[in-house]
Amino acid sequence: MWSFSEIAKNIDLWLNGLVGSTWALVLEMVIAGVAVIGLFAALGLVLVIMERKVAAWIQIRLGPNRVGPKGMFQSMADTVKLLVKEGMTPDGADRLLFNVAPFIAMIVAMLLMAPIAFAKDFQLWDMNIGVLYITAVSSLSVIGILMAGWASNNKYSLLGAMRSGAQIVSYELSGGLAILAVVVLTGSISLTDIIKAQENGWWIFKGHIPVIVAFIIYIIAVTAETNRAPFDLAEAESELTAGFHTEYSGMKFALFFLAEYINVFIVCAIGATLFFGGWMPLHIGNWHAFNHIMDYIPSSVWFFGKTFFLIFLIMWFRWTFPRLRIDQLLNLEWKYLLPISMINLLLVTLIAILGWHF
Amino acid sequence: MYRETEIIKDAPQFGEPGFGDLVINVGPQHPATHGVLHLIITLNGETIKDIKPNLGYIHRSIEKMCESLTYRQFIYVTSRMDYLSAHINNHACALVVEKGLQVEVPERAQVIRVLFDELTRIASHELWWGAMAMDLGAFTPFFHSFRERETINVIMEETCGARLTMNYYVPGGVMWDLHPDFQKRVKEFLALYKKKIHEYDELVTGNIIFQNRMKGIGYISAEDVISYGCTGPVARGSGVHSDVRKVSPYSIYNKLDFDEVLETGGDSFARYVVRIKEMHQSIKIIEQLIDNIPEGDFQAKTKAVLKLPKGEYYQSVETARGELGVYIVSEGGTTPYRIKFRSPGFSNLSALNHMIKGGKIGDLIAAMGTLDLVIPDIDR
Amino acid sequence: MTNEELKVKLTELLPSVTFEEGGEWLNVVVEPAEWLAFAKQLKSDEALQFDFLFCLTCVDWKTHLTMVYHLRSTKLQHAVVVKAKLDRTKPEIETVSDTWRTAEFHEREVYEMFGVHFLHHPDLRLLILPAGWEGKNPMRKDFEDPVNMIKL
Amino acid sequence: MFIKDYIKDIASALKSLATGMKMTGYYFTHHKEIITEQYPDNRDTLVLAERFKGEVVMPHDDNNEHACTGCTSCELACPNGSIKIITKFDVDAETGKRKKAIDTWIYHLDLCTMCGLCVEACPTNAIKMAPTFEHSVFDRNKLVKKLNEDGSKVRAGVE
Amino acid sequence: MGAASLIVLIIAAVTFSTIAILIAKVVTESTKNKQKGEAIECGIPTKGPSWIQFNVGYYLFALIFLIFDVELVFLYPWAVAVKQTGWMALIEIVIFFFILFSGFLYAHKKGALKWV
Repeated sequence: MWSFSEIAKNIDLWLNGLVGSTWALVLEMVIAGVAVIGLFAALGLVLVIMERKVAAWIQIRLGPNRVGPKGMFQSMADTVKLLVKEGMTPDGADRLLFNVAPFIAMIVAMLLMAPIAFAKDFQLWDMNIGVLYITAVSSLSVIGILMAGWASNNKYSLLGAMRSGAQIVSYELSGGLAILAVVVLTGSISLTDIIKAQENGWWIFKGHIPVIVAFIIYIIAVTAETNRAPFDLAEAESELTAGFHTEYSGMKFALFFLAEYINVFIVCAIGATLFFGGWMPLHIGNWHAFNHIMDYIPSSVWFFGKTFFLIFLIMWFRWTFPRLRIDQLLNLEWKYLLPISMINLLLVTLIAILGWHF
Repeated sequence: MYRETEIIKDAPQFGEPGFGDLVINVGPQHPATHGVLHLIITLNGETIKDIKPNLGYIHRSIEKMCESLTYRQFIYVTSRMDYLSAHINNHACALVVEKGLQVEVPERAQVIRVLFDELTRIASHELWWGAMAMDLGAFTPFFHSFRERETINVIMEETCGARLTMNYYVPGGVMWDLHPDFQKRVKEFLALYKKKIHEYDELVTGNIIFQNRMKGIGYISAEDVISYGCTGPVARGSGVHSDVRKVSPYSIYNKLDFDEVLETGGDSFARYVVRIKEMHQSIKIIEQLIDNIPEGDFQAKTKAVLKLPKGEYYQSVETARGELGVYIVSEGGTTPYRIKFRSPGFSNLSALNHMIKGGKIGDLIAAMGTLDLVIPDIDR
Repeated sequence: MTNEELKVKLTELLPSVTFEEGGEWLNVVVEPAEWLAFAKQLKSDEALQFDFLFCLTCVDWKTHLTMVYHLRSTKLQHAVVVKAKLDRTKPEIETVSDTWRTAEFHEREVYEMFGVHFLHHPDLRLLILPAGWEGKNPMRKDFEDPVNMIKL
Repeated sequence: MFIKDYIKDIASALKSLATGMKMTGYYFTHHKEIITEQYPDNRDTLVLAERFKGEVVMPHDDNNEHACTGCTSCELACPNGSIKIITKFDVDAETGKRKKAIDTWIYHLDLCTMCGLCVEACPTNAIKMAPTFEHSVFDRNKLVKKLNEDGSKVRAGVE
Repeated sequence: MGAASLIVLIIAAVTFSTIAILIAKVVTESTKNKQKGEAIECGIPTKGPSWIQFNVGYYLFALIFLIFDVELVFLYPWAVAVKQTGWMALIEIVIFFFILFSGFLYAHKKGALKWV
């Protein structure tokens, strides 16, 4: 059967035969780097057009429909537009931080790609502390935003950066506790093990109500962590014009924009991995015939299908809800999500110890 | 060594007044001001300490312009003041000229005027609803409200020949008769509106985030409302009986069956509810009139050149934003000697500082949304 | 209260007022110096209760300026128009912005458009006109705009 | 009961959010509700209301004749001076009388506010409002138009 | 590919961003004037410094977060071992959460979670 891991293995064999093993490793690295950049760019293009179409259909309009069939190449045109726009640096800005900030945002988004299993046996680094790695690295993203906001020497940017600082660190907590629910059930913080554990059913189905609650908390927390509406206080278009990236233009703005979408993709991919079994096809207990049919759908299709479903969910939020106010946002986290996720974790522990999950 | 430390040295230090204050310009090019309003805001963290409005970016000195325009011409300049209730502005001017000339307006013309006034009111509130939701970060309601507003605009376009600055009223009546399709179109609109009205509650009013953003925000008491001269939904949201259609009825409003919407909350949510309910009342008025448009002339006979007798004339009407007063001082000539428009937005804006002081930036946006400011109306 | 009753009542309050004919409401003319005290009485008097200043403007009569205050009572639903004649070269009158808060903005508008100085106004700055317009008063009859679109 | 209220709050909040999402979800899946028009594409089928006030035109008939006598009542009625009529004196061939007649009817579309007062004021119905709206040009001078065509004259019988 | 992938990813991110910015620099024309360099504040020149000592409200949350996040890290090894440990794990975590929660309630009572 056609699969990513086969291709990877064949390339590995072919390269090893062609040049020595050292050079093969180097070439593989180059290939991996190019592939990741390609994925990055492709995801940016797809997610932007997806967002615009979802927004348009919800808002009873057609959306982009001029460039390419049904406007599908609109995001290409957007990219070209951003490419030919002049990138400006304000006079009062701290030039070093100002220019470094988009790089930080990109590096963080890129680093998060490492432990994600895109298909069966296909991931960059099958690390045994995958979940911990993700929580650790994703909290770095706030640094890029704070840097951008502070360095701009603009009051709107500063306020936006401060808000996102308070917001992202707060939601880190309940997001982490929601992830822990799955870790408790699995007994491992390796993403591979977590996916394996969902062979006979995804956690969202197997784990009773507490896991569903954990999933809801997770999706709220990551919406806030990626600065998406209704938690887009760092940007808050109608309040702070464009928040932390008010001063950015041209390609540097595009990098922030891209990093935001990649972050959305990654958190959704992790959500899909933890709660929906990643690349694992839909298996139901011991209905072997059904499970067998499901196996025919390639694992990468499963993975991307689930991820894009979650991305759609986040976009759906964005185009439905009004924005929260800063104190309400923090209230939601500290008075509702955090206590609930703590109690929820206890319930999950109870289920795990009693073995009530399927 | 660090530029930042040098700059921070100049700022007020801990313990000094103004420590941690940021002075921020909101506007004239800001998404939340819906036009060219300029607010100078002093912030401490997220808390607003002071708001100073700075106007005039779209001041066209309409009052001075009107001094050189005849009584037929000056009406159409006022369409550009509060462009969202252009018909109602024109109505005020037509009424004040008719008052001076003592012209009896035919009943058909009066009914047509009231019908268009109420349609305008709905269209204006429709746009306000969408724009206010957009201020709060929800983009979708804007497009949904424009669907209904578009239907009204088509009605306007068919009869008046324009969609925004209609210029349909003349002293003594209206410019032309109704379009033959008018009744059909209005009934279509009523049907559409009834079908879609529940969406307003589902999408915005009932939403928990929206309610939290609105309730208790921008509170203003009834006494302050009167003192600040606020009118319209802002006053009625605080429970002040101020609907000109009820207080001093003009045209045929005293023969119509409708309620003045009064809420006692005094906060943004109360103002929101007032406007939503006002749309229902306007629908009620339209339903009463649409099948009972009397036959007859649509315009009273007036002279080609109008001359108002020497004296002072004042007429106020209820626009979508509040009480619009037109004060004319006539010296007996063909043009007004002095004209003053008492615009509702100007007084409503003056209460903004009182409402928001101590609130947060998000509250400012929410409260400004419910004040429903139209900048040309404030600047004139 | 009807106009006649108001007339009696107002004369009681301030014997020096005169009345003017014209318009649907009672027109009262007061001396600028007596205006502030009179305004406070208009608002606080139980029988008058003019709590709503719904229009404040000025008229340039070429020989003098006239301040025009439209007052209404939201409780008793009667209205009165108060006028005060000002000297055209040095127009000065007491502010009423602490009696009716709405006057603060309206007085600033009159200040820049007509050049009337409101004494003890909390924040008498230009509101609408850009900086540099002090001294030129666009709404006065003798003001000529160098760029007049209408005259082509 | 603190806990009970707490849970009730959360439940009602989630319900209100779900109601909104249900509605937007409905529109996401029902593309028939889309109401936007694709403007330059639907130019051929676009119907404007016949009363639409787009610009002032002066209808000419087949003999290149119009109904304007050059009485300038439109010029006087215009609130912002967007009409300028230049008159000349025609000498009647038969009687030899000098008669005021129209020479050029200048229309400043760039100043016009489409109020329709000129059409109202015209005693001979020589001008009307046309339902056109695509007025944008690169040169502002192109908006100053001459409405009476070259060589046109007043229709017989119009006084 | 192992830990080397992290280096690859960082290099990929930096190359991608650099190339994008460089291409943009090459294809765009850049002009400079004084107004372009001003900070964007709705078209009005900004007044006063924007680098000031800022309201403490934002930082309070960061401090509380720090405490909680350290606890969260302690929870990871526990979560992995829950199934082997059994009931003891539950009892232990209840005690742990109790302490954490009383700290949280204390912060709440003190008003640290109230926006200032």
